[in-house]
Amino acid sequence: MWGVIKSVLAAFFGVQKERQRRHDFEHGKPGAFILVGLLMAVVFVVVIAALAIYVAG
Amino acid sequence: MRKMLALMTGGGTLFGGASLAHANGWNMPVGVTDLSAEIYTLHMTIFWICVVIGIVVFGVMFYSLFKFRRSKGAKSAHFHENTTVEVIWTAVPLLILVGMAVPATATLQKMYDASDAELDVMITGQQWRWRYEYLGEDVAFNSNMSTPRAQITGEEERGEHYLLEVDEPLVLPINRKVRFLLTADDVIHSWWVPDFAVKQDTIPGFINENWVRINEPGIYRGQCAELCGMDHGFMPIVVHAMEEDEFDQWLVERKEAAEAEAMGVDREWEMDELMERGEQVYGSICASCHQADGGGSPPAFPGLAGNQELIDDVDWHIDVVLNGVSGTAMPAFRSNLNPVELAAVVTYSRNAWGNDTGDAVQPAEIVELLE
Amino acid sequence: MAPKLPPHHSLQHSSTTATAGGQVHDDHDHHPQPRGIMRWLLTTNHKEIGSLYLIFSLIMFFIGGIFALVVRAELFQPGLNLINPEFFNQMTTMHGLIMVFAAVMPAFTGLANWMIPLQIGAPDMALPRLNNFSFWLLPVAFTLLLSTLLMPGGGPNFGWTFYAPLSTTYAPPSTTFFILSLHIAGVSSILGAINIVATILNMRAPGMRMMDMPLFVWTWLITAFLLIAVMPVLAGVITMMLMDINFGTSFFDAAGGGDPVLFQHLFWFFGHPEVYIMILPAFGIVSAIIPTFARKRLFGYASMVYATASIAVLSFLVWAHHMFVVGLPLAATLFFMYTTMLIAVPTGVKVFNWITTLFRGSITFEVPMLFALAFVVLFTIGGFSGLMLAIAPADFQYHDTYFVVAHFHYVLVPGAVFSIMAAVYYWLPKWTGHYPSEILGKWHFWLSVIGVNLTFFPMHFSGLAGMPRRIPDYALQFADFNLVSSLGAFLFGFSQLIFVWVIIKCVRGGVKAPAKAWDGAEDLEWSVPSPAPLHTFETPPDFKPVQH
Amino acid sequence: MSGGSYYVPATSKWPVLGSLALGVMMIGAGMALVHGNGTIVMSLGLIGVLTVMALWFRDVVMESRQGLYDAQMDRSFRQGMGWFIFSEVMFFAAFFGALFYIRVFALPWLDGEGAKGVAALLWPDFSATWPLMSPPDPSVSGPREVMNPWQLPLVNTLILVASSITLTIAHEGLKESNRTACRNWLIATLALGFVFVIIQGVEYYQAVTHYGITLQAGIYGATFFMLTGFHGLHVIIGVTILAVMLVRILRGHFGGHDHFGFEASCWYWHFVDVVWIGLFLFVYVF
Repeated sequence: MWGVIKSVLAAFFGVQKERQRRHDFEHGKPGAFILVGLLMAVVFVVVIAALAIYVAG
Repeated sequence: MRKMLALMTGGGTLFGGASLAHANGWNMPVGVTDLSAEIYTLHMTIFWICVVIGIVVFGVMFYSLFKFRRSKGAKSAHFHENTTVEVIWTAVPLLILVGMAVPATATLQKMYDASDAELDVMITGQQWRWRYEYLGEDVAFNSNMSTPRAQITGEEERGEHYLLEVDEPLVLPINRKVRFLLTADDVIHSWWVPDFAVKQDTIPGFINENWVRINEPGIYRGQCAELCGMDHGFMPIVVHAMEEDEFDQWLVERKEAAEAEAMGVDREWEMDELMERGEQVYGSICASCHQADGGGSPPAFPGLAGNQELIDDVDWHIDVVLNGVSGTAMPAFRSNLNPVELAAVVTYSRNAWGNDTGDAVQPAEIVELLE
Repeated sequence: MAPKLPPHHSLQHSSTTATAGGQVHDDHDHHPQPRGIMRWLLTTNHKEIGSLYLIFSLIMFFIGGIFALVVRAELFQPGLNLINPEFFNQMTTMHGLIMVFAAVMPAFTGLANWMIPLQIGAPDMALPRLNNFSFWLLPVAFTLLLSTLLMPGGGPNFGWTFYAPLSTTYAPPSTTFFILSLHIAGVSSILGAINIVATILNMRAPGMRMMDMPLFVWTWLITAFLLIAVMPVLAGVITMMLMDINFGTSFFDAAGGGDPVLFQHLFWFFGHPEVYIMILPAFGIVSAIIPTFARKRLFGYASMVYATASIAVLSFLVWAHHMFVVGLPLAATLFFMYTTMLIAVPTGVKVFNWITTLFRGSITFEVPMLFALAFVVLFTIGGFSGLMLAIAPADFQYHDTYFVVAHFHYVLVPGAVFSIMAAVYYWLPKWTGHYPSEILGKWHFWLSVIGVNLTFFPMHFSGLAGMPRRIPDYALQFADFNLVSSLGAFLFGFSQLIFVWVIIKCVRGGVKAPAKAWDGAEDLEWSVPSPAPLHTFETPPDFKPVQH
Repeated sequence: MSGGSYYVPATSKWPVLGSLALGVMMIGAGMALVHGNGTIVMSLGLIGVLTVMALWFRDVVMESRQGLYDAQMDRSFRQGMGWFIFSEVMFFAAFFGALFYIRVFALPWLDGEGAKGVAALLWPDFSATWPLMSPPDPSVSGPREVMNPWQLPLVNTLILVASSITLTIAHEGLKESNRTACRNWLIATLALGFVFVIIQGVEYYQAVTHYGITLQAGIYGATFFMLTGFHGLHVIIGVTILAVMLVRILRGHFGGHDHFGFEASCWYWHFVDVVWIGLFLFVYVF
């Protein structure tokens, strides 16, 4: 699980080691990556929104 | 950091050319408020960041294009993918962006703080003019473009402030925080004066707030910035910023004039008086759609000259002017014009261009209808 | 009555000989094609439909271009000289609508139709009949749209963004027809996109994994996803307009409890992904051309894919940066400013990747490469002004001025349009079997580059100096900039005639191209003969992935 | 991936005829709305669209019956249908988005609450409620009364949920090649769908005549009718699709493993069901 999260984070950042990427694409389940990706996208939105609301006071 | 910003701003002035920084320039004006200057600094900072990145990136690119031409015998290398390089070129832009976001956020917070204003001005966008109301002061007027038609069609030489001049400018004091309440009667307009760095859409049915504290007296010009129909290009904004005491005096005079006109409501007006005032009102309010010769531009804007419905039915005519026609571009003028202006403009359009009904509508009649 | 089956060709029995590349040499087993116009009306072949899309978009490019030239002619000097403001507004609106929906989008779809099956080794699109339907909806939609110009009260005059209530209560009667034509175009886009997604996910040659696909395919996969997600939102919002106009609903009218700004939120929720729909395939094209002519593999294939996906995800979170001056609450402005600024990161990654690909390559400058290189430079300039626009306080000054006009034209003309031209020059040998004329192509390129920059660069200055967009006449201090812009526009417009000449000439003959027309090209399409026969990859090719 | 026999139809006249018919229909609709005289043209177009669809699907069914489609083709259809339903979801999302925006932001602002509350200056007498009984401008008359969610809407909810269950049973029957069970449960589903449409019609009648809910009754009426109306349209389409499936079952189409047409209509029906749950919650209950 942690590995999936790390890979999704790497994808968000856009940089991933070639070996890890190949490992993910050959052994990972696409469903897990998509699910974690969606969750992380929601987390991302919430974080930015929270930041904006906090700054706006 | 501060030093760097100052340097960049200095460079910006060089770039724009010091003398060009204002009206005739190539660049955003520094403007006459603290916020407009802050925005100018933000603008120049991000501009120079882009220039530096551009020089580096395009430098590498054109170096490569020059150096690694096949015609010069370049053989292609086979490297690809390098995690370190990729992390750097992702992280560095991210840091630059955070560096930009911090001052931008600070400026935004100031822009959004319209509290503690000393004067409230309601700005209403209409097709195609601005209406200014000094809230609590009983002073309100419309501001129309005053550039003559003949200049636009090129029959007359164009003046210095071609398309950027109005019959009645908005008058504001300097050194006071003025809050704007912006709305619209028909479609969305946008009130923009570059020297104040104020651009705010006026949304029909809603109110937006903005504010300004002007540092220097002067005449500042802007234009409607949101497409609002046929004459979108012809609804300029002119602000006359005065010393504070001068402004107070102006406000007193305006109030007295408004009272004087209100007094005129009760008396009987002569036909000639009504026609004269009516022509004036018609020219500034109605002519943009119904045309100066009353011909209109059908089907959107019906002609008034020889319009049988209008000639036959004075009550209908008054109702249309007062209440507008829903679902069309004809707005209600009941709260935008005073009874004298309403009576005069109805009288004028009933007697001009050969309509010759002979009806003289009195302001008192209108007052009755408005109640 | 015995059911009459539609004609079909059965592939199981075709005695074809596949070569190493997997292409098919003979198609003697296919049913006779209808001839003449019927061939084009009834076709289900991805190459023919691709050609139809491309020809259609070229025609629309000229129609939209003529509208732009009318606008530029009026703006050549101050004053109302040629047309009245009402017609001016119709011209700006139609120019935008036609260029976005009828020129750029169909051009990319046409390229997708031609090239995706060839690049993934598929015999055709996944749903060939639906493909033909998607195309033939377009002429219907845009004939209807153009006909509104002749209707009483004139055509749409409220800008391509058609903000309510200017586009509802205050719009000409033809607006209902405008909405209906946009509905048809929307159906076409959605069906086309569904087809492309199904093709890419389902029709790849055996052995081709997702991360083996050429970037043009990847970018189109993501684009198609965006299309499916946002075109229905456009359909929804124009339906609300239709109801407000014809049935007295009050979606965009505060009097009944609605909000004009709601229109803008919905429109830009569609509109922002839409602008990426017009640029992501361009990224794919450039990522194919630069490695070919630098004779070096793309520096970071995987990071290109990630960056494209990031841009797509972010595109759903930034819509209100088009609306900074409508009076958003502060928190909303901050949110959209932050997310918008973030887009610069993946976009930067792309540019860095292209440039690192050039570094230590073995570079030649054929016409497609010239267009691709101009794309990189000029698109990046558009990206810079985009970054400036993302800074919300500064945007208060830039918004709705010619600075914005300059920005999005830099992204769309030397961006999207140049990439389409690059693609045409790049793949013409594959389509026609002949190389396009190098000399004419270079004339076309240089005149276009000069024209584009003359037209759009001065707009940065006129915008910063305070010229609002969409005005038919302007104050005197903007005269010089506008003069230059108009001259540039006519230069750019007329130099496109060279493009047409090049294409016609290339279709009729020229230097014969081999299967692999460019010596640095790697993808599957270069394994079939030039010109590509009508049917390719009926037997799937044996795909050998490059080790990434 | 492919066995090398992907079916590529040669030529077809349906696409071009379909787009022409759709164009005629749209022109007719525009004429009807703008000039009030396009109903005949629109009807002709609609008939054209329906005819083309019928003939086009007939071709597809016959090709399928002939065994021209392989597993890869099946995947193309599945993905096509899946993404089509996703696009429909986004269409409804636009209307739900409008509803939420109005309720969460626009109305409170007009009433003087929140970041843009200064708008209340224009509407001094307005107070935001949901359902919105009195719109900001008194000249727009709001509804007199609103639906009680626990009467007809609840009945309709139960009906639609039940229909999803019966359809699932029918599907299970088909998977086990029990055609009779499939047929019977499919008929039950159809009946439920039909009753739903009738009840929705009754509800509309009540809404307009007794409650004063119309399209013109402010934003409540607009969102109510647009959301339930488009949903109702989808139910009618769904019922039509299921009716076609019933005919195909009766004709002995579909096998235990080979019935994507049936499965696709199940997907569609479940989608319509899920949208209704959203409607029930956010249009009627809350």
